[in-house]
Amino acid sequence: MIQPLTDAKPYTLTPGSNGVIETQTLEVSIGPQHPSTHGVFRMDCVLDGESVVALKPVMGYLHRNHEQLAERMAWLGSMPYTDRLDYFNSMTNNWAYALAVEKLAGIKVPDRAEYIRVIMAELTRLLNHSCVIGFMLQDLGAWGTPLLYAFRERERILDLYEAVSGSRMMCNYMRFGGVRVNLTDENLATAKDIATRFPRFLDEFEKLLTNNEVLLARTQRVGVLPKELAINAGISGPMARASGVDYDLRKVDKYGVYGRLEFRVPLGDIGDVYDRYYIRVLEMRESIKILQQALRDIPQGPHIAPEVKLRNFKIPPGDGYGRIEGPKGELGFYLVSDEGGKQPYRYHVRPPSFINLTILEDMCVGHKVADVVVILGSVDIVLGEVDR
Amino acid sequence: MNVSLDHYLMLSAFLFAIGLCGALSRKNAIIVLMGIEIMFNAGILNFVAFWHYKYFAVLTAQMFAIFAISIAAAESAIGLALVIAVYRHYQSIDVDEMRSLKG
Amino acid sequence: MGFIGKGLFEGMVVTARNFVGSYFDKERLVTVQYPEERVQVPENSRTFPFLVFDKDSDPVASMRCVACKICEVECPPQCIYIVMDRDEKGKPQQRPKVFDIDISVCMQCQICVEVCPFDAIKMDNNYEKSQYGRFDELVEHLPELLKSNEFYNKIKPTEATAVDAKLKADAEKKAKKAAPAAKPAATAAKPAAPAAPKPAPVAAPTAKIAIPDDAPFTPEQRQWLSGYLSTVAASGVAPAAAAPVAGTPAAPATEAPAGNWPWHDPGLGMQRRLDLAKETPIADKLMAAMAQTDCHACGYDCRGYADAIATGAETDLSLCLPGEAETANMLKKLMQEAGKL
Amino acid sequence: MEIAFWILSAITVIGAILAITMRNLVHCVLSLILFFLGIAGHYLLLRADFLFAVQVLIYIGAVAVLILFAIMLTRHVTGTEGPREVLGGKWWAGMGTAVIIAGLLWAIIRKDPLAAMLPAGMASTSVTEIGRALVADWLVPFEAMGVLLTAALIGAVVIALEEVIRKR
Amino acid sequence: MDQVYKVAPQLLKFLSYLLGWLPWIGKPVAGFLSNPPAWFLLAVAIAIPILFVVSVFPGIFAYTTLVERKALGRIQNRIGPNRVGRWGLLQPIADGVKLLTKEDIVPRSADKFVHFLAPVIAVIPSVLLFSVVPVGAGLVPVDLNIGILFAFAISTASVLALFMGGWASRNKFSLLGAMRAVAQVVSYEVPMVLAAVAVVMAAGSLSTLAIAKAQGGGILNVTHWFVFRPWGFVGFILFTIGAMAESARTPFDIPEAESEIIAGYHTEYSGFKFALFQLGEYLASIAMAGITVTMFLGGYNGPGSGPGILGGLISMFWFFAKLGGMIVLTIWIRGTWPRVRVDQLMSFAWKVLLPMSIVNIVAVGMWHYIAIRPIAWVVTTLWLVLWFITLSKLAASENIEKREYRYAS
Repeated sequence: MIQPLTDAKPYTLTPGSNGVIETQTLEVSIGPQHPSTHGVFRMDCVLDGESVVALKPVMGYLHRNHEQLAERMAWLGSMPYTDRLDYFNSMTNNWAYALAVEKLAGIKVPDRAEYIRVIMAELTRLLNHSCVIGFMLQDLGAWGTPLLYAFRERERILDLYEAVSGSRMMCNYMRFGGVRVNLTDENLATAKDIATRFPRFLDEFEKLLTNNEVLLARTQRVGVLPKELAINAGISGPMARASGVDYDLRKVDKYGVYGRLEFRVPLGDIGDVYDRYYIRVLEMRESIKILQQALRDIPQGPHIAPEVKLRNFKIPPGDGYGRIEGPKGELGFYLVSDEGGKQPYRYHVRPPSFINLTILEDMCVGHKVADVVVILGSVDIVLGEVDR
Repeated sequence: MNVSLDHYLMLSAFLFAIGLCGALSRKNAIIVLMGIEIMFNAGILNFVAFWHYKYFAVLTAQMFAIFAISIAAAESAIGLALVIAVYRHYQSIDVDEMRSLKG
Repeated sequence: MGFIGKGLFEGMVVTARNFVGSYFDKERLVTVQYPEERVQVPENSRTFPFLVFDKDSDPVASMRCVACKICEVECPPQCIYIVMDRDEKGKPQQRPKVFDIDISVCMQCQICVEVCPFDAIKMDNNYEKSQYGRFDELVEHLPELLKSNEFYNKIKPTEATAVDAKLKADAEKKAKKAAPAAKPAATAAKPAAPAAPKPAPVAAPTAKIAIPDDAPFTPEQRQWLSGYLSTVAASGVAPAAAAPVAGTPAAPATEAPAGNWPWHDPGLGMQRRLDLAKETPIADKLMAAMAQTDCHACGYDCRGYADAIATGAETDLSLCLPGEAETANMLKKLMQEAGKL
Repeated sequence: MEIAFWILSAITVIGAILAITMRNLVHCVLSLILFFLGIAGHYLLLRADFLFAVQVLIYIGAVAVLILFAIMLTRHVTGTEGPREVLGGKWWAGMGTAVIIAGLLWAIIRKDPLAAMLPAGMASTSVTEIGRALVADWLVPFEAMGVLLTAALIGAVVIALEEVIRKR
Repeated sequence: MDQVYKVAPQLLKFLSYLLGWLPWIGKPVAGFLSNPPAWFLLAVAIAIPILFVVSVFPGIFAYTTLVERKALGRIQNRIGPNRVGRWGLLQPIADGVKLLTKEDIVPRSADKFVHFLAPVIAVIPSVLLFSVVPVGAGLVPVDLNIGILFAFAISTASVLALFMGGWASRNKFSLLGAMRAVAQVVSYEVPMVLAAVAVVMAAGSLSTLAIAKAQGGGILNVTHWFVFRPWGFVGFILFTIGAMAESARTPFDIPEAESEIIAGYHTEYSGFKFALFQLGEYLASIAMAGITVTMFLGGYNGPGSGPGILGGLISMFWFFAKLGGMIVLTIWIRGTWPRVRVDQLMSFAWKVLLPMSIVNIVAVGMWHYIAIRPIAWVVTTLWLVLWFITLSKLAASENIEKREYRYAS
C-alpha cells in the first residue's frame, strides 16, 4: 500500500501508459514556501495537467533536534520544549510528557490535578479542532471567514490559558505529579462560560458551511483513506476515526479521569475529507460534554503531588511510554532512564501529525492539485511536531 | 491618396502569400494550421472589401464572410484535434515525420 | 436536502449577520486597536524574567540574587549568564557582577523563577521588547534586569504578596533562631567559649554580624566589616567590641546560620572557613568548602550536600555552583585526603 | 482613413510574417493574434461592425486559445523548439510557390478594372439586417452550418479522445 | 457621445462665461468657445466620455478595494483598514503609492517582452468594456449597434493577458494559473452569451442602450426590469455566475487560487505591473457588473429616471447604486463561499449552466408567443423550475451525498 518513493513507479510516466492525451508532466514543488502547506513543508508533486500522479512529502525544514536536546537536559527542562512540538496544543503535549514521566517515576497525581488536566485537554481539543477546520476551509478558498470565526472563539480559550498558566500558547503548565498553578474559581467560571458558549459558535459554524454545496462537492469522496490502510499505517486520532477505526485512547487507556466521564466516540464510514471535517465537529460537541462534566465534578484538593521535587528530580532506571489522545491523534513519549536518572537516556516522541502524514501520497494520487492542499489540511499537521 | 479596393486586394494577396509560405515551408503542424488561418483571413478580407466597395446594398458578401469564419473555426478545431492525435501517435508534430498513412 | 444552493444561501445569511453584528456586538468584534488601547494582561501572564531588589536606595546591594547560578544551570535554552561578583581579594560577594539574559534565546518558560530558592528572579509581563538590532540589543544586562519589589507588587499583586509574606516569615524564623544564639555570643566575652561541646570552638558567634544598611559605610566597607566582625565574634577575640561597632544593638541578620557551624558564612574566604573546620569530621570539612549560600543548586543545602558526599550518596563533586571550581577542587582534595576517592 | 489603413496594414502584415517565422510557438500564436486584431480593425474600417465582433470573438477568443491549448498539450510548456531545424525539407518550394502566387495575384489585380474603385457608401449594415437575412434568404446554409459545426465538435472530440474511447 | 455632442455647445458657452474675465487670453478664448468650430465640438464630444470612463471607473476600482477590505473585515469580525485617513479613506492612495514605489522584479528566465506586455494588455479590454455601458438615460460612451456582442468579444480578449502573464513568467504555478484562466474564461463565455441571448431576444436589439431603454416604464420604472420576469431572473443568476467566473471572483477564483497555486498568473508580478493586473481584473469585474445591471436590473431605470438634466442625474444615481449593489454582492459572496475545483467548475459550466441557459432561451420564446401574461408567467415559471430541479438533482447526485454518523458503542 505505502510504497517508498524511491520506487520507480510514480515517475515512470511512459507515454501511452494511461491512455489519455499525452501531456508533459509537470513537477511542481508545493512548498516549503507556500500559503497552504501549514509551515515549511514541501510536497513534490508530479502533475499531469491538474491531476496528481505522484507526490512526495518532504519534511525536516523545521527540525529542531527536540529529542537530542531533551536527552541533554533535566527532566523538567524538556517540559517547555514540548510546548513547541505542536504549538496549538501545548497543554496536551505537556500532559503526554508528564504522563510518561509519572509512569516512569511512579508518581500519583492528585484528583483535582487530573480534573484540571482533563479540562485543559478538552479545551485544547476545542481550540485545535475549530482552528483545523478553519484552516482547511481556508485552503478550500473560503477566504478566511471560517478561520477568523474559529480564531475569535480560540481567543477566549487562549485568554483562559494566559490567566491560568501565564502564556497563551506556550503554556508550560503541567508538572510531574500535577499542574503548576491551581485553578481559581474565577478560572473555572470562565471555563464554564466557554463550555456554554461554544455550542452556539459551532451551530453558527455549521450553518455557515456544513450544508454548503461547494464544500460538499469539494470534500466528499476526496482523499479517501480506507480503514485497512488507516490501521496498517498506524493512523490515529480523528483521521482514523473518520475512516471507521474505533480507536480513542480516552476510551482504550482511560488515562486520567476519563474513565469516570461519559462521552461517545463518533465514527465515519468513508474516510474522505468531509468525514474528517465532520468527525471533528462531532468530537467538539462531545468535548463540550466532557468539559461540562469535569467542571461539575472537579474536587477540591492539592493541584500537585507534594513529594515531587522541582530540581534534581531523579528517576530510577527503567523505561516508560506515556500516551494520550491528543487532538491530532495518539501523542506518546517513550522515555528511558538510566543510572543517575537525572536526564532521559532516550527520549522519543510519537508525533501524531508525522505519522498521519505518511499516507499523504496514497490519499492524493489521482486527485486534482487543488485537492492536495485540502487533503493536507484535513490531515491536520503542525510542522513543529512533524519535524521536531 | 484615397484607399481604394486596389489596396485591400493587394493587402489580402500579400497576406495570402505569407500564409501560403508558412503553410508550405514550416515543419511544425501547428504553424501549418496557423498559415492556413492566415490564408482564410486574407480571403475573408477580400469578401468584406468587395462588399464595402461594390456590392454595398446586398448582404451576400457579409454572409459569405460569416460562413467562412464559421468554417475556419470548425476547421481549426478539427485540425488541432488531428494535431493532438498525430502527436499522440508519433510523439512529434513535425509534418515531415508523418510519412505513413497507417494509423 | 432542499434545493441546490440552500446551503450557500444559509452561509450568506450567517456572514450577513456577522457583518451587522460586528457593528453592535462587542462579543463579535474582538479586535483591539493595539497601540492606542491595550488589553489588560492577566496577573499570571509572563514574558521575560527580571531580578527583584528590595531597596530603591541601593538596588545592587539589596537585590535578592546571590549569584548561585541555579537558574543558569536549569534554564532549558541556556540563555542566562552569571558571573559572581568578587572583591579584589577574590572573595565572593554574594551577588552577581554580570547577569545577562539573552531574550532572543529566552523562551519565557518560567523555570528560572520556579527553581530560584531566593525569590530573586520573577517574570515580567512587559511584552514590548522589540529592538532594532538582532544581537547586543536583545541581551539584557543587570541594570535593565533589576526591578524593585514595588514594581513586582504592582504587576503581580497576589503573587508578590505571597512572596513577601513568605520572605518575612523566613526572616523572622531565622531571626528567632539567631536571637538565642546571639546572646551567648554577646556574653561569650568573659566565659571564653563556654563549652559548646560538639562542633567548633564557639557555639554561638556564628551569627553573622551584619552592618545595617544605614550605617555610614560604603558597601565594600560594610561587607568587609561584617565579615571581619563575624570572624572576630566567631573566634571570640574581640567580642565586646562587636556590638558598638555594629551600630544597632541587635542587628537583624539577613542570613542566619542554621546550625552551629562557624564556617557557615559566605562572607568568609575559603581558607578561613577551612581553618575554622580544621578539627572537625570530614563532613564538616566538606561543608566548609562549600560556598555557604544554601542555594540548593546541588539539590541540598550545604550541610546536606556535604553529608551526602561524606556518606557516599552523592558522587558528583561539581554540584556546588556558587563555589565554582574552587569548591570542586577543594572537595576533591579533601576527599582524596580522606582516602575516599 | 488612409492613416488608419496603413497602420492596420502594417500591423497585419507584421503579425502575419512574425506568426510564421518566429521560433517560439507561443510567440507565433501571439503574433497571429496581432494579425487577427489587424484584420478586425480592417473590418471596423470597412464598416462591418458585426464582422469585427465576430472576428474578435471567434479568432482571438476561440481559435487562438485553441491553438494555445494545442501547443500546451503537445509541446514543452515554454514553447521553444530548441536547436532543431524549423523549416521543412522543401522550404524553397513553399517559398517559390508563395512568391509566384503573390506575383500572379498582383498582376491580375493591376489588370482588373474594378480594382481602383472607391467606396460606394458609408452607412454600415445593422445587425438586425444580418439576422433577418440569416433566417430568411440564407436559412439553408445557416442550418447546414449548424450541422457542420456540430459535426466538427463531435469529430474533434472523437479524434482527440480516440484512445480513451478505444480503451473503454 | 451623441448626447454629449448635443450638450457640448452649452457646456462650452458656460465655460466661456467662466473664463471671460481672464486678462489677455480671456476674450479670445471666450470668443472661441462660445462659437466653436465643428471639429472642436467633435473633439470635446469624444474627449468627455473618454475622460469620464478613465477617471470615474478607476476611482470606483480604488474604492472598491477599500470597500472590499472593509466589508470582508466586518464579515470576519475584524475592523479592516482604518489607519490611513478617517475610516481608511486614503488607503487606496497609500496602496497605490506603495505599489508604485515597489521594486519591479522580472524573473531572470522570464520572457521579458511578453512579461512586460501582459499587464498592459490586461487593462485595455477592461477599459474598452466601459465604452458600451450606459451610465444614465441616453448616456453611453459609444452606442454601438452590436453593443453586447462587442462586450463579449472584448472580454474574451482579456484572457490573452492572463495567458501571456502566466506563460511568460516561466513559473509552473503561473502556468497552471494561466491555463486555468484560459479554460475557465472560454467555458463560461458560452453560457454567458446564451444567457444574454435571452435578453437580446426580449429587447430585440444588441445595443446596450436599447436594452436598457426596453426596461423602462411600468410602475416607478421598476416593474419592467428583466429580472422581474421568470426567464430574466434565471438569466440574471446565470449571467452573474458567468460574469463572476469570467472575472475570476470567488468562488471561481481558481486562476489565482492563493491556497493552491500561490497567486496564479500574477505570481511573478510585483509593483506597478501587479497593480495593473489588479486594475484590469477589477475593472473587468466592475464592467461586467455594469453590463449585468444594464441587461437585467433595468440599467439606469429607476423611480424618477428619465430624459432631461434632472432625470439624467437620477438615472445616473440609479445606475451607480445598482452597480454598487452588484459589487457588494460579489464581495459578500467572496466572504462566504469556498472555492470550487477546476473540474467541477468545468462540469458546472457544461452540465448545468449551458443546458439551463438553452432552456432559458426557450422560456423567452414561450414568453414572447403566449400573449396572455398570467398564463405566460405560469408556463415559463413551471418550465424553468422543472428544468432547474432536474438539472440540480443531476448535478447533486454526482457530487453530493447525505451522511449519517454513528458512535462507537
